[in-house]
Amino acid sequence: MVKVKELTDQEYLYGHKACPGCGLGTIGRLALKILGPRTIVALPASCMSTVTTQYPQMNYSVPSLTMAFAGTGAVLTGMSAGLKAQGITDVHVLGLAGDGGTADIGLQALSGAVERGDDFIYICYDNEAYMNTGVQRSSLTPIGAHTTNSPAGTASFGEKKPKKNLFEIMIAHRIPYAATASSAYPYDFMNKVEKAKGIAGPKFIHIMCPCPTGWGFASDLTVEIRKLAVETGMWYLAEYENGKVKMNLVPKKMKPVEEYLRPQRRFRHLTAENIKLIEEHRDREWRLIREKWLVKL
Amino acid sequence: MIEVRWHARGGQGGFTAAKLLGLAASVFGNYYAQAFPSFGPERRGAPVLGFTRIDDRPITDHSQVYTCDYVVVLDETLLETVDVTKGLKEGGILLINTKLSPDHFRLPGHFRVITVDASTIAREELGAPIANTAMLGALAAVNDLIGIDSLRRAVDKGMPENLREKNRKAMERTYQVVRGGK
Amino acid sequence: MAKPKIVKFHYPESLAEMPLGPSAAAGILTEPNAGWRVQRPVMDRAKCSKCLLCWVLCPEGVIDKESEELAIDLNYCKGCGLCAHECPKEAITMVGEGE
Amino acid sequence: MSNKARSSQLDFLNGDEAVAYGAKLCRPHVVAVYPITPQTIVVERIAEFVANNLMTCEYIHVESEHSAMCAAMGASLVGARAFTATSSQGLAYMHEMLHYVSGSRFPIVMMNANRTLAAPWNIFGDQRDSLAQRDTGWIQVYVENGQEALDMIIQAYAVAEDDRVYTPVMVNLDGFVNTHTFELVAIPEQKDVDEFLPPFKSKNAIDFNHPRSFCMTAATEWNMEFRYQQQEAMNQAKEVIAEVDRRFGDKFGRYYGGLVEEVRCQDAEVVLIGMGSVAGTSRVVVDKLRDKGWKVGLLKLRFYRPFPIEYFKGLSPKVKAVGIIDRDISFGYEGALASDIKAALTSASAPPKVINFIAGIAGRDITKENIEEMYNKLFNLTQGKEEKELQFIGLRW
Repeated sequence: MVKVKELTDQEYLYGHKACPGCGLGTIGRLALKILGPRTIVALPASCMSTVTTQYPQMNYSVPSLTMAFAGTGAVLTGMSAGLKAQGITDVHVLGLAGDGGTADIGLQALSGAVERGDDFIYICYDNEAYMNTGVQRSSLTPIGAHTTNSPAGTASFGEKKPKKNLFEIMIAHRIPYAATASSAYPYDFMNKVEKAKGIAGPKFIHIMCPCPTGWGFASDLTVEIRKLAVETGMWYLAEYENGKVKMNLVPKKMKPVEEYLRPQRRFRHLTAENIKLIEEHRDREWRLIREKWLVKL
Repeated sequence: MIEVRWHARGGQGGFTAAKLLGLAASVFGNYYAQAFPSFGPERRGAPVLGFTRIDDRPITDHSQVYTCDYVVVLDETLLETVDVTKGLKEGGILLINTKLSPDHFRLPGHFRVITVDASTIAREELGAPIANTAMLGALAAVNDLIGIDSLRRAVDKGMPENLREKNRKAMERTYQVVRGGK
Repeated sequence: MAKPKIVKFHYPESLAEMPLGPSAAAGILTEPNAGWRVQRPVMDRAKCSKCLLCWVLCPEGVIDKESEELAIDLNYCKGCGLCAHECPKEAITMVGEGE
Repeated sequence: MSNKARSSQLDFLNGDEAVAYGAKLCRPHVVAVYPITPQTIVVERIAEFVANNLMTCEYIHVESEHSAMCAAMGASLVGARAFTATSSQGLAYMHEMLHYVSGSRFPIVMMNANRTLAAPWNIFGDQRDSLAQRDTGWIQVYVENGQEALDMIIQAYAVAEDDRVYTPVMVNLDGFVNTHTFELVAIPEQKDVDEFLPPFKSKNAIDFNHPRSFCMTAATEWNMEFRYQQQEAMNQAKEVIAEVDRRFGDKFGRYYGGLVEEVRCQDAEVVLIGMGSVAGTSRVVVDKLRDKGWKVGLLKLRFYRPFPIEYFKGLSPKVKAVGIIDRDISFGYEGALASDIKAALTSASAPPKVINFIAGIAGRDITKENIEEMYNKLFNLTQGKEEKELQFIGLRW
């Protein structure tokens, strides 16, 4: 278990240009504190790569690679194979990609890499839209969210499709380790990175990364919003290992989704009826979770 | 330069024979060779072609074979649908795997027809009527460039262990039959 | 302060000085982000229980865990206010820039 | 291959197999390939080498060509020598990554089996696929047969990994006509290739003692300088290509002439220019016409990029007419090769007349008669007769 006292004060990601309050800074920092300096980071075209590599300012002090949008999984494969072929060990190959780069354009490369059992850790920091290019919807944009290409309007209440479930897609690959996380629960996240560190083969962590700019909330509410997501059941913390799923935190009493939606401008257009639809969707998802993974409840 | 065209159906080893001939001529003979199949989706049973070029100088020509000195037909049923004599040069040799005698084949053109029952020999030696290496033996008997010895070594190099001995036997039998009959 | 420092970067002045392709030394900081701030955090060490939650959550990593007063690297603090909002002891208050 | 090549093992291989042997001899650490006709035999043969301990490398079953190049890049980033191979639709699918790899200066070697691009769908050979990648910053060499394919894989690494170059190389061979045609091939000894091509010590790879960020964003203030740097490297490659060819010839007994090979051009009045296997067929016709006293020559253009403009600048004024064989067509204008060559010819002392022959599209055979017909048309030009500047050869009507 990770203890904050033991964590290095060394910052392997520092001085980046992300928006104030953005979650990706915390996620990048904490992951690298656990994995250490012998880590190679692959970043597809995304917020993370754009804000950390503006020649000559390089904010990662570990080797990093800005990768083509669709190829994160494949480049991780190449890296781990290249290291293995040269007998270079004790190096962590880390992919840090956004929701679109992982669940849309990069899903095929990720699926290939996981199916091959290549050795890497893949962290998807999920800000629920293509934020780097100005908030366009991705397959991980939640129902009812306004984005610039799934806008609210007289005939639209924003994004119509529910969030694609990456965690279950990884489970379907029988991946050695997968987890969902949130940096509102930093120790849970760091423990998961710590666990992934010790497992061979592909490891996947899907972490919620609220975006003040794209979701529309004040920069100091990032952590609070993430907490609300978990407390209202709109996001959950779980792990998959050896064929079994373990829920890390199940809210005793689900808060109404409205509490999570209200502070975010992207949901402000929703009517009570829309919110009811989103709440029904949440409840259905949790019934499924209970049936599949929480048999005893 | 001599050019050989092999007529067979997909799966009958037509191109394998074309390749073994080239292998024999170049690696085990003192010539240069080229071998290529009629390109296209190899479907079992469909008529396919194989080509071999042999010369005493490096072969740089990469166009198709349009005229040939030898035509080898592995499956006589092809004669009903395919004009096997197309492009066969004057004085060339048409080698057909059949029980019938040469004069049975009334084909226009000035070339010699030689027949040999390679299928039966193949069935006896290999347990299956795969007549490709048997026809190689027949071809060795009617040309003076590629001898049976280099073909034997080509079979050893180009075929899997368990097939070498049987194929060599079949090849040698047809070689003797055609040599005897010449 | 164990934080990475800004360095004076020597820009290549000819083809010969160019790196081999688009790559550059990692961890090079050439300019502060301070200009982004409209407010900045001020620590009240009396209230602070040194739980270090602020240090963990900070998206910029500007809080110096090793220093007694948990000094903040004002070159790179963007004044997002997250630390103040999350501090369980309300030991951090955001102060307008320039006050 | 005039003499039977020194100290090497002779075998009867097709072009794909020759490439597989070439790759094996270069001891790549990582091979990331996605199968596509007619490159598949390369993929299969290398897999057999690995499965029988004849080759030790990490063999990756990528799920697409785009990922093949991404994986190769990832390997090169960590200092591993990487090999990949593709064709036609696969090469097109990699397009984005070709720019990416050359822009980041990773010396990856890739074989491309030249095959036409759909639609209409077709698996046979022409050069539309690689010519469409002209500006992706890859060195492109076109080979005539299996021996040259094998040799150029080895030379490609020597060129790509040279300090003055650090640019990826694409070795093109004609689909089926090369990839599936068996020919006598001398397979060099491993120790000779090890001496010729030392282990890869990348200057453009990660080093934990001096960590770097790669393929980073270069904003407008700096991006152009990186492009200029790339152009310089490509120009220096011309010298390196010639050096490597000489060194290769001294070692293995086979010289290919560097950027171009002239065939009987000394006093030629008309010259045909072609890339790949068509050059082989043309040699036969050149010899035949020369025997009849015709002053014909052939220029085998081996490297399309970097483009041998110096050759055309110095073209002898004796050459009155030039025929350019394009196995492609840039719709709305002419063959891509012709555009480059015609532009280069404007700087010749006495620019010759030109005919651009479009031939060999999607596997259409370029026969010896077609070649002879082209030479006849070039002579028509020298005798003042009319000849259209762009002609499709071998059309049905």
